[in-house]
Amino acid sequence: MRIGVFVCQCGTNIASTVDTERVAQEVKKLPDVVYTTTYMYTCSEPGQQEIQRAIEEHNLQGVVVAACSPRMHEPTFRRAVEKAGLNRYMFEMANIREHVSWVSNDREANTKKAIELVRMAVAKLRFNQPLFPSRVAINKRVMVIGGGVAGIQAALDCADAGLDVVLVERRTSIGGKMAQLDKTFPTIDCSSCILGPKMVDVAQKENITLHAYSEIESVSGYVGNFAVRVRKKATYVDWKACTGCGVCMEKCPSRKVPDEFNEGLSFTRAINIPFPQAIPKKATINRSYCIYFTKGKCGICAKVCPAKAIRYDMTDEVVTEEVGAIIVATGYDLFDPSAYGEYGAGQYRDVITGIQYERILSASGPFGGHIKRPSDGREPKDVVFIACVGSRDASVGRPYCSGVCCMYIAKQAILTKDHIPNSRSYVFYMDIRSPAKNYDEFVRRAQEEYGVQYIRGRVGKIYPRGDRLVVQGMDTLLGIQVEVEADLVVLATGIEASRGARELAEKLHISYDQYGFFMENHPKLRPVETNTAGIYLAGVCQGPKDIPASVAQGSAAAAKVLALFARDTIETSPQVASVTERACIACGKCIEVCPYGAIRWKELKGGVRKAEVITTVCQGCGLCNATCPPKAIQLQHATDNQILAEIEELCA
Amino acid sequence: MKDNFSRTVAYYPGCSVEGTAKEFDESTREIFRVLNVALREIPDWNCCGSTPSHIYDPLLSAAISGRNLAIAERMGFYEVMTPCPGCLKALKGSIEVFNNPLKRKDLLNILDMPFYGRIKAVSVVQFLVEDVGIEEIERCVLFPLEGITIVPYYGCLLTRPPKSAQFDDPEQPTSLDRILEAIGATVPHFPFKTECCGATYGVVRKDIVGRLTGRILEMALDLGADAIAVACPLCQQNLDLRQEQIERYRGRSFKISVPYITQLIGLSFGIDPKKLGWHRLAADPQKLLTRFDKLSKKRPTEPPTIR
Amino acid sequence: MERLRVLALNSTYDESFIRQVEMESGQQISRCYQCGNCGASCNYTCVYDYPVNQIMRLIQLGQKEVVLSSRAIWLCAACTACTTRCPCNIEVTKIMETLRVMSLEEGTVSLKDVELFYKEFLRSLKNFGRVFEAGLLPLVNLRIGRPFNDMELAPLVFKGRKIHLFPSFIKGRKEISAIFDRFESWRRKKEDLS
Amino acid sequence: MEEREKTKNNTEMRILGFLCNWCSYGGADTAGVSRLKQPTDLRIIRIPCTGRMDPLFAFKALISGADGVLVSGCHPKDCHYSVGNLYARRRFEVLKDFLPFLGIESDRFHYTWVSASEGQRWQEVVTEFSRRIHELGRNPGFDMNTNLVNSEAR
Amino acid sequence: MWSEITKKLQETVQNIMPQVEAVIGWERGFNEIRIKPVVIKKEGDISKLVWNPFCVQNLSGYLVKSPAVIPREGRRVAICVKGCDSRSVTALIQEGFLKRDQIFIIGIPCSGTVDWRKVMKRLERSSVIHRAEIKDGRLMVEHAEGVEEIPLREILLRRCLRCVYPNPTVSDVVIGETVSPHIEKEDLYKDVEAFERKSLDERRKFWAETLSRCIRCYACRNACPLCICQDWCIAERRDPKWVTQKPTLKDILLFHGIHALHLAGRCTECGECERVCPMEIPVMFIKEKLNETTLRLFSYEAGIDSNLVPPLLTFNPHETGI
Repeated sequence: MRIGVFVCQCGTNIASTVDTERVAQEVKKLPDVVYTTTYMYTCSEPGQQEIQRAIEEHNLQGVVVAACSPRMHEPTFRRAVEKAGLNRYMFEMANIREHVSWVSNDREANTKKAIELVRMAVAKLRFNQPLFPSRVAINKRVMVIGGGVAGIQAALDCADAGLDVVLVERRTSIGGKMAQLDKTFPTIDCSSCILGPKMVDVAQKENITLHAYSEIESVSGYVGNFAVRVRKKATYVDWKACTGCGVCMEKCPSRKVPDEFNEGLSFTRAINIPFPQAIPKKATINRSYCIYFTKGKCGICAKVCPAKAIRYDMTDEVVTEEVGAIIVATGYDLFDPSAYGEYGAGQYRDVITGIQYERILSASGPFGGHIKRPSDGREPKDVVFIACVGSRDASVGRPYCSGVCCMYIAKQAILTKDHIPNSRSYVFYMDIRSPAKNYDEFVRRAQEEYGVQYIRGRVGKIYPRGDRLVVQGMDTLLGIQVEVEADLVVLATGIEASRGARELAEKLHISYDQYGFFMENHPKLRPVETNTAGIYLAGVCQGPKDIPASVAQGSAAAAKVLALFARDTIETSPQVASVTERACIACGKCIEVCPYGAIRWKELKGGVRKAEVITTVCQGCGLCNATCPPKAIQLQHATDNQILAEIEELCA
Repeated sequence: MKDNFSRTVAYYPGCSVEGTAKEFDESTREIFRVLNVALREIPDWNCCGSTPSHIYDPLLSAAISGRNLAIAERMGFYEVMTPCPGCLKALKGSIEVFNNPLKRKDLLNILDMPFYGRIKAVSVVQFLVEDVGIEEIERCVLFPLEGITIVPYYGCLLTRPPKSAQFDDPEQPTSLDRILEAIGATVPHFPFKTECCGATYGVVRKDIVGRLTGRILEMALDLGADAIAVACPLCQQNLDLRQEQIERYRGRSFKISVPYITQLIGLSFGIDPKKLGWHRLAADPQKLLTRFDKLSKKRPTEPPTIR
Repeated sequence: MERLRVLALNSTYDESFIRQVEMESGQQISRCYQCGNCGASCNYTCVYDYPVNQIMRLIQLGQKEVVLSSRAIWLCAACTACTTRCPCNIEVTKIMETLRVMSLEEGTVSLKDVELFYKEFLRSLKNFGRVFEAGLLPLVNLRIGRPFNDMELAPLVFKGRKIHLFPSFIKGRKEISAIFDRFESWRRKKEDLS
Repeated sequence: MEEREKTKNNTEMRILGFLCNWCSYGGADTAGVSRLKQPTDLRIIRIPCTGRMDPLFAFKALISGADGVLVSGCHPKDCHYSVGNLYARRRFEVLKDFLPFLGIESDRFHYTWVSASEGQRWQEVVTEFSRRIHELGRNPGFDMNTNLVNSEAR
Repeated sequence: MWSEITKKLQETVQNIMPQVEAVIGWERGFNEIRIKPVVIKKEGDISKLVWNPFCVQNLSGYLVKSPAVIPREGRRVAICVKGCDSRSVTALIQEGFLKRDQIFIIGIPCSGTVDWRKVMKRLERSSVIHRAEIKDGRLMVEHAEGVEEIPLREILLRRCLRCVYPNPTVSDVVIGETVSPHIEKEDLYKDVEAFERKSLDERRKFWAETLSRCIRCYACRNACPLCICQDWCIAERRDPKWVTQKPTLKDILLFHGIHALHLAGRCTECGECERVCPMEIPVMFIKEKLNETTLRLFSYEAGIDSNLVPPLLTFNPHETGI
């Protein structure tokens, strides 16, 4: 084999701690290596042309580039060698940047390490074979998991482009957290006024199938052809018949059901429609409060329902949806402030969370849009907001910034002044994070126009004095303790990963970070892709962000799906397992361990059985290869010979 | 000595119970007799070293406290119980130094006694909750403190800092609340459960203690409490012995009884108040005791049995 | 102690001080991001010359002299509210204790009566094995020039016969003074080495 | 830091790393991107999944003169191929138990889980493993290349 | 007593002969202590069958390796098994190489088989054996130079001295009385444990010395009923090339490593590998270590329950500590 080696300097990223010239000289001495050179930026256009020129000039049959991580530029260079007529798999990369030049300043050791890594790449390359992809048809339906604003945006964009969309929502209505908000920053426009039409759109689009009150059971398949089993939980109401008239809810005798939509500030009924703008606007029975289910008799809703839609004998139903791509937009949950014993959340009724305050502010909320204290219904005069409750706090395992609290506190303080002009608001904060368009101006307005008192420092303790609460904090700018007597305290609880996010990630085979947020493929360049082809992310499930960013990501994910579906077939990677039939001893161990069911028996003449790989199903993990005793099944591009060559190059 | 007790525990009284906190020691011994736990006082124990030795050098403090632990280990104990949270901190500090590989050798050289660091130190309250159990306390109650409102005051060190206390919630502890409920008292939520009383500043900075202890007393009074239950000799000293000083400082009359939790438990067990040292309290508890006599009816259940 | 007017950072920054505090306390000073929760939680902030968060800031800036001669470190009652609530998991109480130890070693204790009390306490401990409250308190009061401090408590104390009139000795008091002696010689050895 | 200075002066050890493409290789990249300094002894081989890792690769490396073999994959339940690492950890555990029977220190083989976001964890893993191998020193091996026919060893 | 069992064995075979295509058993070899395998296909040959403590071979390998007797659809084969052999049969069923209903298992409880090499060593000068008889736990050998009497325990195979499954764990018919194991189960790996108490250097030295005797004849591999790769064993292949043919210790060790690790969680300790080794290398000892490991880590023993999956071909997501 005629091999060319290109050692990249990556400007000074590599060259400053690796003697790239020496690397090139040393590997020139290797057998089969006929050409070596160094280059300033090998990934640049001229850099790639240099490779192509060398392939032609020196009649190269294989190319090694020693540069950055193959996770970064392997596709780039593969395309480059392919343009010069080589098979793209006749190419190897040695990672001498992320694994060498950036992790040590010892130039001597780095250079030695780089030489060895190139030698290993050359050793592997000698065993490389040209590989050719195959193609499979794409099922051009898309599933969106999560019906918050990000999921709604993604679903609508896909549907507008003419795709069939399956939208799966865990709760009984779509809308997500945004539906619970009163107004949105920094424009103070009404949340349900801007979200409502989009929700209605979802209901009206014929090519959107909505599964509300449903959860993902399991996911199988691969990009282009997923099969998702969806559990439709029993609502005990036939939604096809239900007209959403609300008579059942009116007559239901079980009246002490904490209203989840109102964050427990009011009660709803055992049979209910979560909120007036709900989509779908259908009733659901809450089994644990329903008298029929807890006591065995009642049945009032069944009697009064004009549509005769009540079905007490309903059970969960599992449906299988076949789709070609999945957008995950499962949103988030809010931090439970009871971790802060010193704030007395749960202890004092007038210490509430930010989302509870949203409901109080909302005209459809528990107090009809009048600000009242949950304890005695009195209108508060002094309202204290505490920032970073469950954000930027390592002691409760949430060291990250939630990114939205500074803004929503400012908004809520402004709204408080709007509602109660003679009120005073105080904000305890550590830093104000308001970097987006018109955000900082908004916070300034809260202070300048609305007279909100911003006090820089955390709060140490909240305790009652009479029917008021004393907030004991610190003004670090003055260096003295501050006490504020408040009627209402709002804890700006931070964002945390949705409960159940980890389980879903495991079903989807996507990664999540230590806090449970899903991992994007690349934090900057592939922000809505996951590591699993055909699965995309939108909204807060990927990390804390506000509404504009969530909507943008929803559209971005939709664009990715449309790009994928723009073709009728997709290339499947040829890096799959392949069986040398004569060596197969038909022990069946590969079939037993394959996580994808991608290996099956093939009957030959005379009843002889051999293992056979279904190449479009195989995902290339290589578990079969490691398991096969006679190594008859080999994972292409990571064969035993290739790995052994790397080991031997280093150990011999 | 014949051992009729269901279990035994090493007991470290601490200097303050020899003086100002004598009733804590007396009542502790009394109730553990009823609860069937034998207290084995560490023979010839010495002062834990307290803050002064710790500030002088933590290693000195560890050695001084270590002597008590070493004696208890020699007696074959794996757990030592102390009423005083200050002593508890010192004893735990000694074990912490022992567990620090950089300091262990120096500690053992200075201590110059066999010490294996396998012993654990707990407070009386922790022992009551975790080893004896609330249910067992409830079972021994003969005269429930019905109709009597008591607020629990935990002080700083009983549950804090969480890393070394390893007991209850640091901000909203409930162990004393649960004990008080078990003995029949009415227990309102007390917001100043763990707020500092002013500690040793009673001697040199009366203004500090006046402010801090003052607001604790006021909060208790505002909640309609008949008594404040405490579990720390220093807190008790500030809340009880200095109550008149604080009344003068705040210009408000308190006259609220501040007994130790063990004295209250003993009362509910039907033990003579005198044996429990109620007469030693500075703020006259007579009002409380009279109320108790009037309200409490003997529980018709079987008396605590000696198993 | 007068508040600082201008902080000449290059000439006063003492990195070895930061390292020493970190080593002795086992805490990482740079973790503090100045949220002020320690100061907000501390019941003594109003009497400190520097609130706890500023003490932390002064350590971050290597201000050894200011920190070790501050009143705050001696007014700290070690109630651990700061430690319990610190969002950065810093054991602030340990840092304050470390500062007191260092201040004693450097001879920069700002509250002389506290130092006196500690000395008397240790003397009592070394001599008797236990601490003798009845002897200790009046003695301290005498030394700080307030002989009648707390005198009004005496009848209350004697009502409950709370304080012994005579010090109680323990049998092993020789062991205790031996511990003190061994400690002192260990300390001398350590100083000789450094 | 001092630790690394020390090891730097010694001869480098032969350490092989087998990293799964999805998590740990990414984690090592993340460590690089964050410029987290590490000892230089390790040479990384990229494999698709720890499930691809035949324990015999490690076995062969260790009897061929490698001083240490480090395998790292996705955290359990987080495998890109869902279960590859769950098979792998059983196989690695068996190998780890087997090596000392032949006289090879168990510590020369180590397997762990590092996700793509855990750059710092990767730095810790590499630093600790390299330290351990330096502590163990050269793998004495079996005079591996002795030609038995000529040596009349029998 | 052996002749009685032999007689019963022949009777049993007589009865089942119409149902099976072949019977795999043992017959006398070139002398009385050398027994060899035999395949009976017609009634006239039944009298060849014998049973006695010289029947050392584990015949189960033939069921998967010998095309002439591999059972398949419409062809049922009977096989004689000792306790240890029966575990191999179970393991082969477990891994899908055999179907239970295609084999007829004749189980024979076994109190230990004789290592002929140990006998020959006792006879020293003479190698011509006229007659051998086992009685009351002693072997009497008449040979050219006279008569030798040896206690049976001293000439049993190592595998038999540590046998805990002397009775067949799976069978269609059992011939002979149940016998009790030689050792308690908890003592099974005491040799392994004792070896592991030696220093690493000593262990390394032991294997370096012991394995340097290996001539890579692959007899151990060929005798193993569960080594199913046969011609495709990677120890001899060039693609993929795992092992070179160079006569170095590294390559010998690699071969034995492959052999052992491929059997991890599968080996039934029949000891055939060790029995057939011409260089008397304790080959099974390596596998004993791996069996000790899998027993400790996964509470698994191969060839006991045909419904279980071998531990390295499955996983448990909740496994902690590994």
